Amino acid sequence: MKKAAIIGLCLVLMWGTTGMAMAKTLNLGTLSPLTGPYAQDGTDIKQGVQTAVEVFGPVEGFDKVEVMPGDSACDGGKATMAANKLINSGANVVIGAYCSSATEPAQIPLMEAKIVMITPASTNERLTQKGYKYFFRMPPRDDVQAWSTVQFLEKKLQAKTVALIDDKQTYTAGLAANIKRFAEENNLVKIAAHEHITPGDSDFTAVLTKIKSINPDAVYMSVYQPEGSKMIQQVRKLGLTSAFITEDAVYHPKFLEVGGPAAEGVYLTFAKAPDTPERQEFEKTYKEMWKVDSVGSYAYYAYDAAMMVLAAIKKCGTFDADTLEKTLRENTWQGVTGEIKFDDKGDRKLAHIVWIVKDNKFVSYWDPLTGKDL
Amino acid sequence: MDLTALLLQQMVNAIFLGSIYALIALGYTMVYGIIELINFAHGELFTAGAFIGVIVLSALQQAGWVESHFVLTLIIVFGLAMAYVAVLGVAVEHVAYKPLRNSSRLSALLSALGMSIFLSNGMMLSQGVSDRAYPQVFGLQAIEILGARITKGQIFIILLAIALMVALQLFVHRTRLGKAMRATAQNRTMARMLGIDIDQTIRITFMIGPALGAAAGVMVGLFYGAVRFDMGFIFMIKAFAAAILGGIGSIPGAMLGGLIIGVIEVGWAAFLPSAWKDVTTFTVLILVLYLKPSGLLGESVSEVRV
Amino acid sequence: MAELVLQNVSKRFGGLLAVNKLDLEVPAGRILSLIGPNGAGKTTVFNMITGVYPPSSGTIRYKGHQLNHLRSNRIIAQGIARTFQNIRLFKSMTVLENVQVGLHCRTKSGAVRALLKTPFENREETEIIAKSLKLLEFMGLIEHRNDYASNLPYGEQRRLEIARALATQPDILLLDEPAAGMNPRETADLMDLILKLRDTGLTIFLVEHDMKLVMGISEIVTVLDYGQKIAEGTPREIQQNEKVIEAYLGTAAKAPN
Amino acid sequence: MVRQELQKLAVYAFFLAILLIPMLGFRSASFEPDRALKIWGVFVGILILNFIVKAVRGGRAAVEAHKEPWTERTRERISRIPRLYTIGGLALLAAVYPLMANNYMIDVGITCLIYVSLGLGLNIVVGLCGLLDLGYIAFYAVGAYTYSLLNLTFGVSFWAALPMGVVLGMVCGCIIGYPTLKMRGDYLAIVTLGFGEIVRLVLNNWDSLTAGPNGLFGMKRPTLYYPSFADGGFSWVAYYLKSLPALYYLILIIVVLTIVGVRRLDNSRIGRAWIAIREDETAAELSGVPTTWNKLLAYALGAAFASVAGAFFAAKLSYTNPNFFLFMESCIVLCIVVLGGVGSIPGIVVAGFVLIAVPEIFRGLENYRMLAFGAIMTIMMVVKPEGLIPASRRKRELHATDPHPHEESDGRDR
Repeated sequence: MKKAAIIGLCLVLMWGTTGMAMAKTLNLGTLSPLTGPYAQDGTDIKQGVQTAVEVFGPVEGFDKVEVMPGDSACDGGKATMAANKLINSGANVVIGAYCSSATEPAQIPLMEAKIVMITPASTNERLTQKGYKYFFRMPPRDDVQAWSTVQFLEKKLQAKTVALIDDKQTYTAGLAANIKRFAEENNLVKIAAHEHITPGDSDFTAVLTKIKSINPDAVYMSVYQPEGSKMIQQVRKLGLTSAFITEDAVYHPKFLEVGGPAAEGVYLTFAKAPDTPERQEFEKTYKEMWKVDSVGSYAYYAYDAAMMVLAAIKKCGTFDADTLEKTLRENTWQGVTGEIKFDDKGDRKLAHIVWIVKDNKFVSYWDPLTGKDL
Repeated sequence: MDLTALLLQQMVNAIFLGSIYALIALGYTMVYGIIELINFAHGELFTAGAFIGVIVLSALQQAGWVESHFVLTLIIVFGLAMAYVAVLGVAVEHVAYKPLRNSSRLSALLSALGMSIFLSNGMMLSQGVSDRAYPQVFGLQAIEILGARITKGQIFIILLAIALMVALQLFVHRTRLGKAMRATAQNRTMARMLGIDIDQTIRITFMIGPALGAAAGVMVGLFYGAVRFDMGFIFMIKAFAAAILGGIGSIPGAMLGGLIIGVIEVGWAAFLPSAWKDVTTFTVLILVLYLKPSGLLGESVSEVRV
Repeated sequence: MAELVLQNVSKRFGGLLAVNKLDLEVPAGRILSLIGPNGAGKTTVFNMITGVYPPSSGTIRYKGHQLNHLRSNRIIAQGIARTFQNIRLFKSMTVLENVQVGLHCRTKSGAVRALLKTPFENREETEIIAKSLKLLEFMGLIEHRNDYASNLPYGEQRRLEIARALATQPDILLLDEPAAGMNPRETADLMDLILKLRDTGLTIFLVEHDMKLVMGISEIVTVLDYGQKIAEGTPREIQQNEKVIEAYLGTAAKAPN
Repeated sequence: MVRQELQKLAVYAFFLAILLIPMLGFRSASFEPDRALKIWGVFVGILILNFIVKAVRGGRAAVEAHKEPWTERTRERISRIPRLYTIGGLALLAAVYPLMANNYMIDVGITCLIYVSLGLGLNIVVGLCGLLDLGYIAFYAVGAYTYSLLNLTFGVSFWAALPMGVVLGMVCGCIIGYPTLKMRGDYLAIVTLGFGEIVRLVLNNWDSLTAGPNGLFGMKRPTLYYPSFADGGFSWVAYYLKSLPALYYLILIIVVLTIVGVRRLDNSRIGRAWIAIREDETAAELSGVPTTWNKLLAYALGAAFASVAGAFFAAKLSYTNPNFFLFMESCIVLCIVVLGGVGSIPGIVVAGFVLIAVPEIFRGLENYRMLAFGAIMTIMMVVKPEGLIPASRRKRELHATDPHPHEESDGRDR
């Protein structure tokens, strides 16, 4: 440590003598929707990264670490603009974006500029299938999550019939399609209905009544949190008795707050998050820093991504994309969302576990990898 | 669930949704009737009503009033929400529409659109981007009739909606102010000559229409359980469609239009591919306007005067 | 030969019979006036001729072609032009452009030609401008060619409306109360203009209240009352017709003010 | 007088307090009045300032009344600069812009230009023909998806797909135009809004064709072909316009062509017919203008321009998604047209840059951006409803086309 400090000092002095004495800054760019309907999750991502920078402290070789927030607005055009802005203002690593439909076009300029990009939220499979070397993904892909869900339906719930509800957005429709695919492949679970709702809508009674008349063993609710919270209340009011399973976009404290007693007994798939001291530490710091009562789910991934990047840069000493990419890929990192290890495509080997809402809390329930209760 | 129960349940769903659309549509229709302007900010006024509702209701819930004075709590919640939005409606009219009363339709429409964006973002900044939970004072229990379930909250909301609509009809037809409103809607110049204070009448319209929207906002919150700054948009489009379907400017038309849009939506989602629900709503709207351009109950446009 | 023939034409608005079984012939090259008390259905006759709405029954023929269900622009293209009781100019367009619009039905260039600016379009546009300027010269409006129509004084707006109607190169010109709101001097000018137009071979069909104008220039006068034709003849005959005097005096006597 | 004003001030302040304090004070169940009071204070401050300005000006009003407002003066000053210099200067600036700007600025420039070309297209429908269209973005989507699908399934190049997109856009324009021909302005607004939503929903729901909400990815960039004489033979080599400056020049050319096109239409027989329809539809019909046909034409041509912009957008991003074509986008394009000044080409160019680039500059303010956007729109309409640069009709010099009138002219020649 001391040695490194001396070397660092020497370096600074050297630059100083050659007249290039400027503060060396490490720029962490973020891309997330800071405006529009997804601004909550987008802000969580930005704040997660900022928390990480605060917690990690100084990085050797750099005088300071700066976070450059970029607003993708969940829109392709704006996302590329924001990505180009980050490139031009000297971002060294970019964490983002949120919506797959913003991540996909933003990938192009960032990959061309050779900047490592880590998404804390986008799960569309196509993102990592294009052979981009510098692209990494923190959350599990759609198909991984769908696989976990189907395992749960088959093995734990032993459901024979399932109804799917999605709101026809990139993420939610992708999940539903994958569940349908897995279910059709092994033929144990029958898809009894596949219904769609409109994002932003409030009334889902028609579709839910339709499902009630079919009376499936389970219903998979592939929506975002706002619709999910409203839907689950209508489910209870209509007296629908099927088991309800939903995904990580609903895993949000707001779901408990809005859903209240109606949310009890809902199953959710979400990354396995070991209850480590680091995690508690993070939650505490985050709540203090941003004066909030709860931590949004994407803040965890964003925090982990930033912490991992900072650790990797510390390890390899540079943000050069080729070196950084190798370092990220070849090592195993520990984060608040569990162990981080990337495959050659940039996906994490991370499985979801099933959670249940119990006494207005998310409680871990079942592990699809082991098939055991938790 | 047998077929009767299913049909009955869907009917309940449709009537419930339809009466909310109808209440919002009334605001559009009244304003349009009187100043021939689509009040784009109406959706935001509706959302503002829902927010005031949740603010008041949460405060009263904390004070324990929901248990002790249930009816009084509801009266206060609806009353304050409607009063607040009535003031907001007049303010919007004063700032954004009044100066434009004699300029082109397009500028008035753009001004309304700007107001809508402003209010929506103002609410986002003041009330946060995520949704706010509405205290569920009616609980989740439901009454079962022939296999169809209807909650106490739903019954209350439908009855209240009907009561408000009846009250509006009485107001418009029986009171001096209401008659002045109708006269102004028919012919503004003539009304002015008869000594009706046009500004006053327009102001009243901008109080009543948005206040009804605010009531609908509180109803939406009470039943669906959450409000969010951008929820006005979808309701706005549907209510807008309802108002035009029924014949814009016609109060019974707005009620009928609201119900029809509710039935179409629920009916389509219930028995046909639900992804195409909104496509159907808009297609029906376009067809109705094509076949009967004045809407279902609208006065047919009189022969062109040259 | 009669150019424009109305046979047994009626128009009903809901319960109101605005025009009742009207027979009318407008001979070529003449000045014909349609007069009658307010609400007698004069403008309705014009509206039916120009296709604003179709007659409820009866036929309207022009040079042997039936006009009943043609769209207005087709009727105009056949050679019937009209002006309006309350002036309807294109206010944000210049005087020249107002006249140019009148030439629309006599020209052919479409959007593609306009986009590519083909020689044909160029030639036609030059022609349109030349013709329009000539017409403005004729109407004494050339000085105002670049003014916005809304900025013209009242009398000139009337003239511009006639100029726009003339630009459609009609054989018959329908003038709906052209002297309304004019002072005696302006009316005298208008009479000169109408006579001058007639001399070029144009048929003029007038709806007018100003009796001095009507009696001064008309060759045939038709009188309508409650949608029915009550008299027809030369100005002199009309002035002495009992029924006409009764219709006018009767309504005048009944009118409260 | 002063007392009246003061009274008014007090009433406003009171109502503002009623409006602001509940909304701003209760973010959660507890009451936090600080923020509410601060913002209320700002508003009241503005009101008081306004009052003072009025009071001070009151005395001077009589003196200043005859003075022209500054906008008039600036416009006059600008109009004194020869047009050639203005246009030439702007063209030069536009041409050298990518050489001076970084990629981000170029990207913003491209986005501005896309919106300018959309605004110009909508200008035909709203500005010239006076038909209120709230679903214009649908044609943009049609262009984007036509290119994407043709390129991904059949490998059709950008240039070949462009005319097909234009034709399809025009067909869609007529489909939406036809049922709306008889409708009044406000009904038109809701029908076009509905149509715009229908197009987006169809794109979102027709999974087998459009990949639904997944969007389409991997379209080729537009190409330029240049001859190659390598290996002794002759062949055309494709050069992909991949870099942002190249794409910038492409959209710049599209915009310039659009401006030329719209200008030519504006000054043509068709353009005059449109304005006549906008001013008075019945009078236009009775002056021999086939209104139905011309309205359809306006829809079709407006759609064609949007379709070109859409194809470019898809090619530039190499990605499309139904979510790019929300109602809000239609609103923004409409705002460009109206804020710029209905029917005014320079106005639309300026408004396009103001509405797209200025919010980009203030991106740091994030959420306040849209708040200001809404407020400015309303204020603008109240204060200056004719737009930034109001349209003015073309003036003719007499000597250019002297008709040589002669005495016996009868005014009607055939």
